[in-house]
Amino acid sequence: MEKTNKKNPLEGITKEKTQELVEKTLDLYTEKARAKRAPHMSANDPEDSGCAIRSNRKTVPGVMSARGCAYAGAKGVVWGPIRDMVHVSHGPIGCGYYSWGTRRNLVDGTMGVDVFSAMQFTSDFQERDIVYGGDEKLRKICDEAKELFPLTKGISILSECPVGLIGDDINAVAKNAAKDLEIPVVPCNCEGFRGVSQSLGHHISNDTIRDHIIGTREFAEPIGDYDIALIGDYNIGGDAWASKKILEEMGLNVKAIWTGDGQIEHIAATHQVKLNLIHCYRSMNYMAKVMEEKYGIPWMEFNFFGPTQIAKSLREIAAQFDDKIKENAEKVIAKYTEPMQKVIDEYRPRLEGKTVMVFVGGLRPRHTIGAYEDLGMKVIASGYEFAHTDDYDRTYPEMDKGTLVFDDASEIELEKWVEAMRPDLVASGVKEKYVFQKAGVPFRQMHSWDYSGPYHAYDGFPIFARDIDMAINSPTWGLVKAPF
Amino acid sequence: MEKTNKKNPLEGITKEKTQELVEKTLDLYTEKARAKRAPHMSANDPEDSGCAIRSNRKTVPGVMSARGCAYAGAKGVVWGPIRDMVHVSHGPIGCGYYSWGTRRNLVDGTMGVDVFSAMQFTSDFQERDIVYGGDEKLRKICDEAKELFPLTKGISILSECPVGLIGDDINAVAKNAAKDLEIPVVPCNCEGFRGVSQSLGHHISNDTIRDHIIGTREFAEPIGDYDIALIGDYNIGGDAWASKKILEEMGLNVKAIWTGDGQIEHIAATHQVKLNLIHCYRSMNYMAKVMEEKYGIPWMEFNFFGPTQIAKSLREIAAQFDDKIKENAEKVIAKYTEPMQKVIDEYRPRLEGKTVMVFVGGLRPRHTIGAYEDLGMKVIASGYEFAHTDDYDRTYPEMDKGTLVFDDASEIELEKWVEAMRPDLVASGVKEKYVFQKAGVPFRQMHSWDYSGPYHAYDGFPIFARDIDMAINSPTWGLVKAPF
Amino acid sequence: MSEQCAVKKVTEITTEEVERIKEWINTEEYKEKNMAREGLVINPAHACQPLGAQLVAHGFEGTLPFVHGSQGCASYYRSAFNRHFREPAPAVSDAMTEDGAVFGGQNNLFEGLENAYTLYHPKMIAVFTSCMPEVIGDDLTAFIQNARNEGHIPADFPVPYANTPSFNGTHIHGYDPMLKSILNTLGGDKKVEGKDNGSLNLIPGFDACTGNYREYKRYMKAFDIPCTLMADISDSFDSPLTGTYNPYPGGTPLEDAADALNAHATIALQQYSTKETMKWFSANTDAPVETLPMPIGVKKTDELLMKISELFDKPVPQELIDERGRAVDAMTDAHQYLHNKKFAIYGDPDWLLGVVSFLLEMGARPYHILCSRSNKKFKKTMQELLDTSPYGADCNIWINKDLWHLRSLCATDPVDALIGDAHGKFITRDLGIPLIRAGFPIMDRVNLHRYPTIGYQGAINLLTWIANTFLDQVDVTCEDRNFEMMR
Amino acid sequence: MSEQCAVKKVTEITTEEVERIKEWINTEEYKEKNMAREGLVINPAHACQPLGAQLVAHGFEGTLPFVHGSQGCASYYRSAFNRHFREPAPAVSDAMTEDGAVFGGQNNLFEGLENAYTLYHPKMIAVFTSCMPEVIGDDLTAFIQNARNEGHIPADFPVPYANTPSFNGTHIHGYDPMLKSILNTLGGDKKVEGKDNGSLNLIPGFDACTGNYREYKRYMKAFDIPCTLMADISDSFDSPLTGTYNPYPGGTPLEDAADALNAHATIALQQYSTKETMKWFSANTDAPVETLPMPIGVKKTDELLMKISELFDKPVPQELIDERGRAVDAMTDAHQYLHNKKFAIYGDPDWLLGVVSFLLEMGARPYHILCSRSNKKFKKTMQELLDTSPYGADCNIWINKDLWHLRSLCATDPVDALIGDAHGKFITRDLGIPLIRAGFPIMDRVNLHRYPTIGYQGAINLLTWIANTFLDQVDVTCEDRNFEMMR
Repeated sequence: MEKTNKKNPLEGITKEKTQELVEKTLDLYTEKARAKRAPHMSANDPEDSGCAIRSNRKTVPGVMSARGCAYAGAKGVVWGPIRDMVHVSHGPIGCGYYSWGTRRNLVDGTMGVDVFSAMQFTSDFQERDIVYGGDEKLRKICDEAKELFPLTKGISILSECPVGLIGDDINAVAKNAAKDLEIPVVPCNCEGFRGVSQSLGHHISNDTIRDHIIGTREFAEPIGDYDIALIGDYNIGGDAWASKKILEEMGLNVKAIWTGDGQIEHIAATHQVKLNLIHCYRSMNYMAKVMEEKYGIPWMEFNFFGPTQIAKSLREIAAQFDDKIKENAEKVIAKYTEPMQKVIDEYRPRLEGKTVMVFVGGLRPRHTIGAYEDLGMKVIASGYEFAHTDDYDRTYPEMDKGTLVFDDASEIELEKWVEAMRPDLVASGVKEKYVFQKAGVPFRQMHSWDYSGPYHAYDGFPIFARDIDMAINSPTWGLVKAPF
Repeated sequence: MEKTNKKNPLEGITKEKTQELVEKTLDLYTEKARAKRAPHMSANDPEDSGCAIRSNRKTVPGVMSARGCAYAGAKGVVWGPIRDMVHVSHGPIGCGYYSWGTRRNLVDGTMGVDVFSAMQFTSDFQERDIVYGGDEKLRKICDEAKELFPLTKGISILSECPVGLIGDDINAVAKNAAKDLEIPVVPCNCEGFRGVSQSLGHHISNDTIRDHIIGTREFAEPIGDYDIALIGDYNIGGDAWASKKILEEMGLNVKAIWTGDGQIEHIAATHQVKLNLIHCYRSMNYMAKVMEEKYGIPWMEFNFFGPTQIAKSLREIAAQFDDKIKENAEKVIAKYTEPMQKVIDEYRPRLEGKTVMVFVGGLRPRHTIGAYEDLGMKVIASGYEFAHTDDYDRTYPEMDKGTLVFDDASEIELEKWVEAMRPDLVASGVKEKYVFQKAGVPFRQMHSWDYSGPYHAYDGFPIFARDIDMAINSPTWGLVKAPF
Repeated sequence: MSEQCAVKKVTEITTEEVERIKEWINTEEYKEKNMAREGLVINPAHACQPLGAQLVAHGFEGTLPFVHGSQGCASYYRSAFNRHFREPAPAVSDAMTEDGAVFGGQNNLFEGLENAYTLYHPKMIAVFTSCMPEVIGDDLTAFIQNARNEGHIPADFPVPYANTPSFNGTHIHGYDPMLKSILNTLGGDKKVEGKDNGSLNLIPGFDACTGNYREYKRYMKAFDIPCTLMADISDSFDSPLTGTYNPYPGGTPLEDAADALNAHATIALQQYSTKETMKWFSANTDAPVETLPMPIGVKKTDELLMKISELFDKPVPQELIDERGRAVDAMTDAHQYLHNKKFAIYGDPDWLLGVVSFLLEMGARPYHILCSRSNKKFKKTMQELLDTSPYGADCNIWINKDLWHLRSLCATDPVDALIGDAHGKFITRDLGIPLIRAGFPIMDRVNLHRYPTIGYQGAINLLTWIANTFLDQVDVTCEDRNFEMMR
Repeated sequence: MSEQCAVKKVTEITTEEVERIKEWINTEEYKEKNMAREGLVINPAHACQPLGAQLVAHGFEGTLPFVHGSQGCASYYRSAFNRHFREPAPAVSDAMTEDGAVFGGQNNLFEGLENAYTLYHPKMIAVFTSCMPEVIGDDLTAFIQNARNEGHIPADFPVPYANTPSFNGTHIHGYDPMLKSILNTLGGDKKVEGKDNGSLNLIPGFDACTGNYREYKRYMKAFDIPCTLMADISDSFDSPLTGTYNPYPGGTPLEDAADALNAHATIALQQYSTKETMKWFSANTDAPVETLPMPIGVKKTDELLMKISELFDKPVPQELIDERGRAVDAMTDAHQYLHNKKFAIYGDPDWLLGVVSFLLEMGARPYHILCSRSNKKFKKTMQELLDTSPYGADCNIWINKDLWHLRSLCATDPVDALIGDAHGKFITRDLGIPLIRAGFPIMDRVNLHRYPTIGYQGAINLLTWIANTFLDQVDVTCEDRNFEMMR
């Protein structure tokens, strides 16, 4: 698996070699830890899913995991991006502080006036709150939030670890506050110790949206045949704006976005739409299913990374509608074909045959594969931070035979694999970024788009291509080895 | 003459002591140089001008003089500030380069479009220009200037040393160019080697204005009884704007400014005004006299530094006009009395009894005395870079007995005097600034207002007071002596 | 929410409402309401204890920080460092989950220690806690002893540990117990009566500026005095890119740290983040133990150098005297750009004292001084500092306030610039006031943490940033007629 | 002007005319006219020879620069340095006037030398010329000999001198003959056959960044190789404020300079400002004489270190290897902020080659490269450098052009930023393009000359200034919805 100037990026990658690498990696562990980790990694075989990866298990203590917690899933992913609410990190200071401004879920509006996502609200628990309980303080917080931010459309209360341990009743506080303040006040028991990763935070948040929000509003205007909701787009670097743009160009009305640049009343009226389009399956498939069951709204997955997948998705979405939309979809695809080809013509020659190792969360480990392929690159290893079995089932067919598929990797595993497989790019998170750059390996943060973006849809692909190129081909890599 | 916390800043200053200091200073020199320098410095006696300072003589070779040259006087002072002309530094690259943007003669307008003062135009002489002459190039330059800057109202040609040495005929070139381009093209033989200081540059420039400009335009509107010209205000840091403001507040019409923020056609029509007000006597008294002789325009000196002198000057100016103007002058004075008193109340307690040594050019060595006195300070030594006898005649009465008056000081003299007299502030130029700051003595650049200003008129005094205070009382002076 | 009322329609906020509130939040009335807040904290200027503990851990040779608690905590601390330093921040957690709440975290700790030791080959594992074990009352002393007894880690392997509850104090308060524990673990029993190893223990306190650590070392080299710089993160968080990843570059040598009680003297350079550690020194050694102010600005740097000079009976090196003179020169030359300018400053207490001292030296006015978690003692100390200078008159000290308070203060009683970490950028955007970035964290600019803010060069750096920010502003905002070559 | 026509009325330029021309000067048509200029030079990016000679003179121990020519010249050179360094620049002139044009300047020189020697107690007087004596053909060699003969200066007092006509070349071309003359005067006859004093002569070339000189000395200290840094202005133009003025702080020790021909090797770090000096070395010593590129950016710094290592058979010190790695780390971390960004750069040829090399290392595009006085050789050298990188493709080299040309180029074919001295600020104002200040002179910001731009730390400094300028710009110009905490 040495790095060569191969044009075929898969050359030398076989199931056997990869499995051998897996074994060598597992040798790093104690017997006990080895047994725990072994089922989480495997050489892929798209035709034989018997190799199923185990997932959604507790992280092995003492390894260097990339995972966050339930609170992170609730604050950072589901609730935080809803722009017109005050999201209170309920508990000690840290959780809210660290998650403040670090997920790039952009919003439209005026901060502190009608949108609040870029702000950090917390109850800043002190010792006395732990001892005597924080319910009274919480109530005061709700009142103060409403007083200081009169345009807020609601309040979410995102519990941190202590809240669940000291027996506070945030549900009761929330209920009373909602009544008195006449806005939704949503208690969310997303304590960080719950579950094995941020994934449970998504689920708990979904539950609270289901219980407190969905169906509590109706759109002011009549419902149309082309009304849809965009589910699981968090508007990282403007992703949702890019996605919304082409959906609207093909004639659909995006009535609500869950939850990037989200508005709580629109989310509350989502039960009226005709179709739920789900991008990040992991974080929100459950809600799509709930809406299907309860309101009969069909849903479908799609993929807006790279022109090939975008075109495919646009056609699949259009297939849910009438001929007008189908024609529109073709027009949209046609309109963007040339500009996308220009992007490919510019960057593919510089990226052809390059290989990528992906380790991120949500939808990206499989959804970005096509975008890399549009640039002539191959994903030779892909893993999820907090996936479930259904994620892996959707991944095997996308990955080539012999490539590595893995779950909740610890940093030492990644190091081992990168050393052996020498990908031209590692696409992972900020905690991994500088590790691999120190090792001389090009890297892009693929949670935050490395402070760039959008990467979604046609607006996103040229930026994605440019960024991948600059990461891999930056001349700074030529400086790493000193000549002395 | 040790520094004490005296409230009387003149305490300990006597003619005898000062004369003794002068002698000690002269001891630094060789016999020959001593003989040359001795007549240039003296203890002042306001009642006995027998102590007349010798001035306007050649600088002693090998001393560190602050003086510039005739070119500097022409480019930096007289011609440069005229905003709507292209001023060509004719000769090698340096003179124009060093004088570019370093005199703060501010202008209104759009640079490179209708105003050009902030730009640097040069013929950048090369060896071949020295050998073969630069006249042909000069003509090309005039054509190019007119082509690239079609709104230019004229061109001045400011000769540098080589031009006068190689026998170029810039007068002929200018005459032809003026004819062809239909704008004034003014040749100015201000080569740096001419005369003993920038003073001759002022004079030569005045001559060229007299010969080429004055009387060539008339104002479009009828002449009024209150039309005046402001002569010798170069708008350093906006001085002329501040001066113009209060002159207009008292009902006068400032038809032309020489030459700060100056417009050549207005200058050309100055012969129509009713009174010439002259601030910088040194650089422009000659022109006032010319206009008096040729056009019968009366002129008067005035002083816009500090509220005492401003009020005095406003009354003296008003005395030249009718009762309306006299009443207006009183109104203006009344209007500003309280704000000026507030400035004095704020800063005088911090500056009372502080002493100043002044060494600058033009009008400032005598004109700023009153402004310091308004702040409770005393000028204990004052000197001019390039004055003439008439400047000194105007200075003796303004200075206290026993204070030091001097001419064209060399840096080593200043060092000696500062060491002995320990002024609380030295007010001189950029070449001196860092010398005295290194010695731990507060300093303000008093050519450029140290990048602050304006200092003229009522707008200027609060800024002057603030600046003097911060220079003297900056806590950084408390850091100079290390505690170890 | 389950009431049977008619479902309401989706409403949109009108432009008028937005405009009205946008103006309102800048008013005095709003400020009063805002300052009266008792429960809600908005945009705080501080993080939690474990972050400080982790910083300390990164600062020791071969040391792996180990979070006893939820795994998400570790991810948060790590990424906070990643973003500020743009460097790796290797740390593990023992990933406690629900069952930890029931049974305690001992098993997680056992397994975690064993795995961490096996996988990452540390020379030391520094354990500290996040909220969960603090709430449920895990007994780290017992757990770690048990871990040794049961063979999860070797009997003599150093595992210092600190209780760092997030619901108490801030990141600076986690620094202290972790450092104390490390020193006690390594060298608590190594005091040799009468021994003086001739070196200085220098304790920077919580400081995320790698340039400062390098500067301290350079100073000590100039003095030619051996120095154990404690929790030295200068290489840990500023390591060369060579093509080979090393999880433990640099750090205070464990051997040196173990000999700390035999040092000639100990100096702490922050008082609020080192109290416990300094008590420990005082209790365990007769050598001089001094707590000095953070050496920001000329005077506080002088204080440090004089103290070192006194303790070691060595003159201040000429090299540093010259640097001092150059700093004073730069400050004098630029005083007019800062004189009487008003600043809002927010951050940790020791850092604030330093920056305020520097501003007063410049004749600038530290007009709003905000420390988000502090106490009356700090307020008093700061007031005393302000009282030393006329430029401190009428300045305001705000404790236990946050950046949303500061926004109101700056909206109603404006300043010329803010100085603080990146979180202040929203204030600067809203109010059009420039932000001079210093402190922790800075995740929106590059390299600033590489430049010292302490010492004489630090004074020049601060001065450069501040003065040139104002000069940039003049050049951008002035009218055409005031756009000039010289400033 | 004396024609007898009717006197015209004063006219005012209309707003419409102003608007029309304001647009016109940004057009392609205007650019064409502007680029076709043959005579007029507008806003040049270079000064004249004597300035370079004076810089050299300031860089030697106890040396008084002496301008043979008009006194105004000396005032101009001095104030140019005062403004850039915010430091004294003591220099004298012999104040030639009209009679000099007639009789030559010998008497002025005599009197000047005598007075300067008496008043300022220099250890050496370095004489150089301004225009006037060059035009009239003063014979310095004879004059100075006569001055000695007639006792105006002691017979053995060193008075190096250089002809530095302002109508030839630029300030960098005055550096060369003055340096050569000083070295020749002090040590031209001191070559001892077979002697090797073990040191390196290091010649920076014209460089007004005091930080660079300190960095060179630090590097040599790290190598532990004795070094004579020629024309070392680091203390002359960055001296401590102590309350006592010293006109000659620092400078290259005359004794060391006198032994230059016995050095182990000589390295010049600029090729365009040191040609004559290097020829003199080659002609007078058999020791290695090398001209290297100015060490800006990683690769050019590598070149210098490798050469030193080779010449002295010493490994590159680990300290510098680590610094290199840290610079590469910083550059890698920040590459995305510079990648493919277009720059306009103007300045001296060697400096330009260095900055271009650095930009190419960052994947940035040095799009307009302007050297106001240079030649085809420079253009070729620069083109060869551009050709080494894909980021150099389509970049433009402009020689013998000025900043008004550059304005047209940037108006019609824009860049993301300018890099150069303060004189570029009008372009940045007019076109809304940020200026990263580097080079000489910078008279509108403080302290920038204290920060090295050479070496690995210099690369970090340049990177910091450039990247953070772009990040500032993003934060100021972005829409509200793109205003973010992280960048």
